[in-house]
Amino acid sequence: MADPALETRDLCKSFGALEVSRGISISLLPGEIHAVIGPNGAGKSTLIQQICGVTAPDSGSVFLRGRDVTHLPVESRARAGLARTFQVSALALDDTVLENAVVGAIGSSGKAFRFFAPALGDRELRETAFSALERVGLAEKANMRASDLSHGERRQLEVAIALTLSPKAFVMDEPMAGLGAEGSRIMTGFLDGLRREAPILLVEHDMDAVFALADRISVLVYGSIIASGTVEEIRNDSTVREAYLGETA
Amino acid sequence: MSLVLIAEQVLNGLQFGIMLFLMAAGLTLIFGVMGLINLAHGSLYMVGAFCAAAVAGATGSFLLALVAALAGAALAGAIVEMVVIRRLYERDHLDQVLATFALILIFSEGTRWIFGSFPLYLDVPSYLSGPVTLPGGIAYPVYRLALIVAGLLVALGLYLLISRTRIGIQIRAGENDREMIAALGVDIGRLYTIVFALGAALAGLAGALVGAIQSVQVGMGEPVLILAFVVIVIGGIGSIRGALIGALLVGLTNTLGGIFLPELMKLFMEPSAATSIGASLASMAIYILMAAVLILRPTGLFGARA
Amino acid sequence: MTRESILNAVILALLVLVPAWAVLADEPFTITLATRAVILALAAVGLNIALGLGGLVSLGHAVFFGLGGYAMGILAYHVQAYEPMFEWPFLFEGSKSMPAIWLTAILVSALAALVLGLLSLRTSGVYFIMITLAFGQMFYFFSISWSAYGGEDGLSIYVRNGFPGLNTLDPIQFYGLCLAILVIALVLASRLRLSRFGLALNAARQSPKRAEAVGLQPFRLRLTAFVLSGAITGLAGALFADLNRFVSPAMFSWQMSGEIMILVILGGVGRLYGPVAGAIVYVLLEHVLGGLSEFWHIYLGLLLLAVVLFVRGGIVGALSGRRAAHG
Amino acid sequence: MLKSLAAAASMLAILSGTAMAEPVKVGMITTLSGGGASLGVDTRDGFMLAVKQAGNEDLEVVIEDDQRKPDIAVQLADKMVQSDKVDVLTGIVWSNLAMAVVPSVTAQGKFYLSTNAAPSALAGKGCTPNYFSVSYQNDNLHEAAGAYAKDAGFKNSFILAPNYPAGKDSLAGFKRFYEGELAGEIYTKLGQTDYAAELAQIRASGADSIFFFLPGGMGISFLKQYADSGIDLPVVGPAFSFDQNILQAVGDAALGVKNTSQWNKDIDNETNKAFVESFQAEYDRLPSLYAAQGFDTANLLLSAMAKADVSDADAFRAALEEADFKSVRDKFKFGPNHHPIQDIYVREVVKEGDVYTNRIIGTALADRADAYAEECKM
Repeated sequence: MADPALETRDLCKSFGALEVSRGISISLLPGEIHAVIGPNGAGKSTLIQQICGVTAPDSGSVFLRGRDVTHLPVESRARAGLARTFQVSALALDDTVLENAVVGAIGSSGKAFRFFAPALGDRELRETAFSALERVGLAEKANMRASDLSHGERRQLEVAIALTLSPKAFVMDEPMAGLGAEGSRIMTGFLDGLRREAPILLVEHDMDAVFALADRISVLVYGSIIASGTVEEIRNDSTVREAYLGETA
Repeated sequence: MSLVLIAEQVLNGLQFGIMLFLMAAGLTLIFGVMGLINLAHGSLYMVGAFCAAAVAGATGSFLLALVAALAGAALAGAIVEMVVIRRLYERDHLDQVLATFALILIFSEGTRWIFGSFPLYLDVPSYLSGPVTLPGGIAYPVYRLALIVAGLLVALGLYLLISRTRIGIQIRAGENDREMIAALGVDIGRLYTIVFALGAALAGLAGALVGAIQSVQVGMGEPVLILAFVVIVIGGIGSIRGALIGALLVGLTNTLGGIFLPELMKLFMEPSAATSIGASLASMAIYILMAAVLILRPTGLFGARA
Repeated sequence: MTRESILNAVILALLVLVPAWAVLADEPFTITLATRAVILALAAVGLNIALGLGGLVSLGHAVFFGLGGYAMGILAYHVQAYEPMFEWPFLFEGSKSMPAIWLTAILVSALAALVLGLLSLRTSGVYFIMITLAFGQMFYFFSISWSAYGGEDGLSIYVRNGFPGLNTLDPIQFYGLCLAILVIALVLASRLRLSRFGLALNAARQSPKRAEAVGLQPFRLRLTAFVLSGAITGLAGALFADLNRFVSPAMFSWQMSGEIMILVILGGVGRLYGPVAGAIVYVLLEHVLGGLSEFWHIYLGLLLLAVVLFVRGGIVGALSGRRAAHG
Repeated sequence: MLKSLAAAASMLAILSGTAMAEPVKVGMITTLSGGGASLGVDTRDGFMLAVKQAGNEDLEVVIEDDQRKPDIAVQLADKMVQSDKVDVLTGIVWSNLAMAVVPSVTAQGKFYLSTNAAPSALAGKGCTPNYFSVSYQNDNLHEAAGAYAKDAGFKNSFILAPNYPAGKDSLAGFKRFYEGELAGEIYTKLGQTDYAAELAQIRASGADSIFFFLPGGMGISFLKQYADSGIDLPVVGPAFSFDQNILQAVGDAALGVKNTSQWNKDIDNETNKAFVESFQAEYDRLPSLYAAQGFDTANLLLSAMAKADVSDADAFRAALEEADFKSVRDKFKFGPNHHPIQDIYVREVVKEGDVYTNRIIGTALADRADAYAEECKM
């Protein structure tokens, strides 16, 4: 078995009396899409925050390509190749599509403290940014303002920015949210191809998308992974049906 | 330095802190509920003092003067909220800062235009004037004791208002989740006006109470405003409890620092240099306190959010 | 050429032509006013880096303005009074040379910005506004009570400091010097906003989460912006002190911070020439309204209110017709 | 009648080209807006009253508001010198503003007549020929308070002032003539409004008297809180906290307090009586010290104009030095450093009808010059 691109070991986190992560161990293998599903309040957001470094776990560790990154800040994990997209689009809406992508390239280059030469005139940055935009199909709209993009296009731009990091693993927080049926279909096709770039840890509510995309699914309920397996295994798992699918079906 | 003197100074620090609390409570409430930073809060303090002085001058009644201060400041607050402030809730802090800075200019010069450049007269009522002897032989002005009591009563009233009444529930809801109060069917516009007027009334009351032992003049509000900011930063924005603790801390630091730092300096240097340098240090003491709190707790002692 | 760049050209042309006219018409006071506008504009250009680009609403920039002023005042005072500033480790008598004074002003205010930034950038939003305001007061009170350099009386420097090859006592030559510095600062600021740092800072302002998620460090970016911003405002302070041949704690006052901020917002936050337009208009208003009524602050207040409520993007925004204020 | 005479005189002067035809332009920079405006307003009103009464059409006055900001004051001075081309400047209330303006305008050959601020730096080493203080030297009233404390037999005074240069000069001035012990010496924060802590210290100190210098709102606050503290000691201070424009705001708390001033409305001479009456008639309020100083300054200027051309700086300066005008003070002459030599009185705050005011109860220092005159080389 290949080494996991991303792995958590026994993550525990509580806010006061509320235990939001109870020993979560989860792995993401190269080339796969691993979906994490669960009802609202199950602790999915907190899990993502611990993986990305926004919140520190009380105990347990996070490994990126076998390296312990538990004590690294967000930006160091990002530079190490952990690419995240946001649930609520966090783009710089006043800026152009290209500028948004270039910022990603600046971040991954680790050389933000250059004060004089225009960033858009830097060949390397432009190439990184354009290639990312091309891969998501936004190259033609490079000079549009991000605020003028459609909802789906903004999601694509999110991914493009993540791509500028030459990611080793993606962490995606509900990329289908607010897209509508047609948009979800396009995004599903897009993510399907993206797994070749880097494996994706996908947190998603849209079950059609999850079942269409995921190689493995983990079910998170009250801070614990109650089941983990292939799509078929999860569909047939009685505990899952009881705890989760039963409610939504 | 005798124990009596120290006890008296602690009382002075408390009294100063309580008055700061009245200012800071309104500011922090307004920020907590509406997310607005209001530089013109000091102007409402001034409005309260001027209303009180005008009414006391006309009627001779201190109680009526206090009522006038509350009403005048609340009214000024409500008007300002409806005409200007409510256009600012959706704006960023920068616009709020500039607009309320503009309000300071208008209030200050407007007051001077109406009342003239000369300070107004407002005095302690005869039944509260003079000193009283406390246990331990401390001779302490009755009026300052009354200020402490009045301030504590207001703090208690504020606590009851927020924890027990319908408006209080709405205020707490507003602090936690602005969308939710709309969903609860609360008239947000009205709630905001009420909260702003309440904050203004507290500031106006502080202005009137303090105006009786200080000078009622244009520009009296801004130094207090900045101290109230320090209080809020220390206590944590949005927290009434934080405002109370912060205000008392600032009051005590300011008062005791002014006394003891020069004395402390005298241990190291000759007296006249010591008083001067000690006084300089004392004037910076509360800011150093603020910096220390920030290093330990960037969101203040009781601040929930950044 | 966009309307904004035409407007910028007009502003620059005004800054050259009006003083030129003043020399011909023998109106030296117009030059003084123009110098004041240019120096205040420089201070605001500094603030605009923190405010417009970094989103840091600093109500304490008077700290840097004042430090720049006192850098000039103290260095020149020691020469004027024939009292060496220090004798150990080497004899230093102070300085009456503008380049040395400017360098000191820049270094001192950058250092102060670093320390204050380290403390206050731990917070954001309203906390940041209040904290910068409070630290400003701290400097103000300290300067008032520090009697070695005049305390509240301030320091008078009888003769304007010198610049190699120029007669700085000649109003138009001093003006030219200030204008040159402003232009250099504008060029640097325009390069800065397009640089890697500028784009990164801009992203950190609009979306700090995003900036972190792509490997940027918002805190460091902001701190750097704050230091650069403070350094430029500090330089402006040194020039301002030289214009007045005087420095006092008033330069540290919170009203001063408010005024610098007004210049930026009046002109247009985040616009390259916003601070310049703001400073020109403010100095004109001060001069014209001040002559009309002793209650002119009321009119100034109403005008500011109108700008905030109805003219978003400030003067440059309104005249250039472009909505977004950044980029 | 008087006015038409003056007009006729100036017509004549123009025709005959005599010295009197030389017009003089005065620039008045004073505080007319913001916190300290009442002092500037009185200065201006006193000055302009004298100008109006003189009806001299050769005298033109430009008035500007300095907002109590030094940089604005400097800018206005530049404007007046460069653009209005004034010959004489006057009007500044505050020492720090005067220090910002006076050295540079006198260096440019203009005259400066101070209506109030007279910092020690301009009286001693930094004195200049074109600078005249018509009011006093800043230390004078504090010195007089010290002299009064000595005469009154105070042995253990508690003294306090704000922690800024004028405050330090004040305590130094007091100590120059005071001979007793000090029960305490405190520097308060400038702009401080709560004096509870200081009052507690005073109470605990065993002092037999208090001297304080707390100008403006600070003094109002201090006196009200003092009255309420139950401490009952003799209080003495310079006139600033007991002046006509703030006494009404202090009220009863000030009654009986001794303060020192070189002027009061009951100084018994014709000029002063006429001044007080006409000021009240014109502005419907009692004149303050600042109004009196403004009035004297204008009359000094007018007296010099009658004797010399302003364009002949040496002659004009000599004319100013003579101080040949009718002062509202009993005695007025300039010392060698262009600061007054005059009597300084002790006043007591009293109530006349509904109005709080002062009356003179004695002379603290007679023919007082100042402590810095010897250092002045000119």
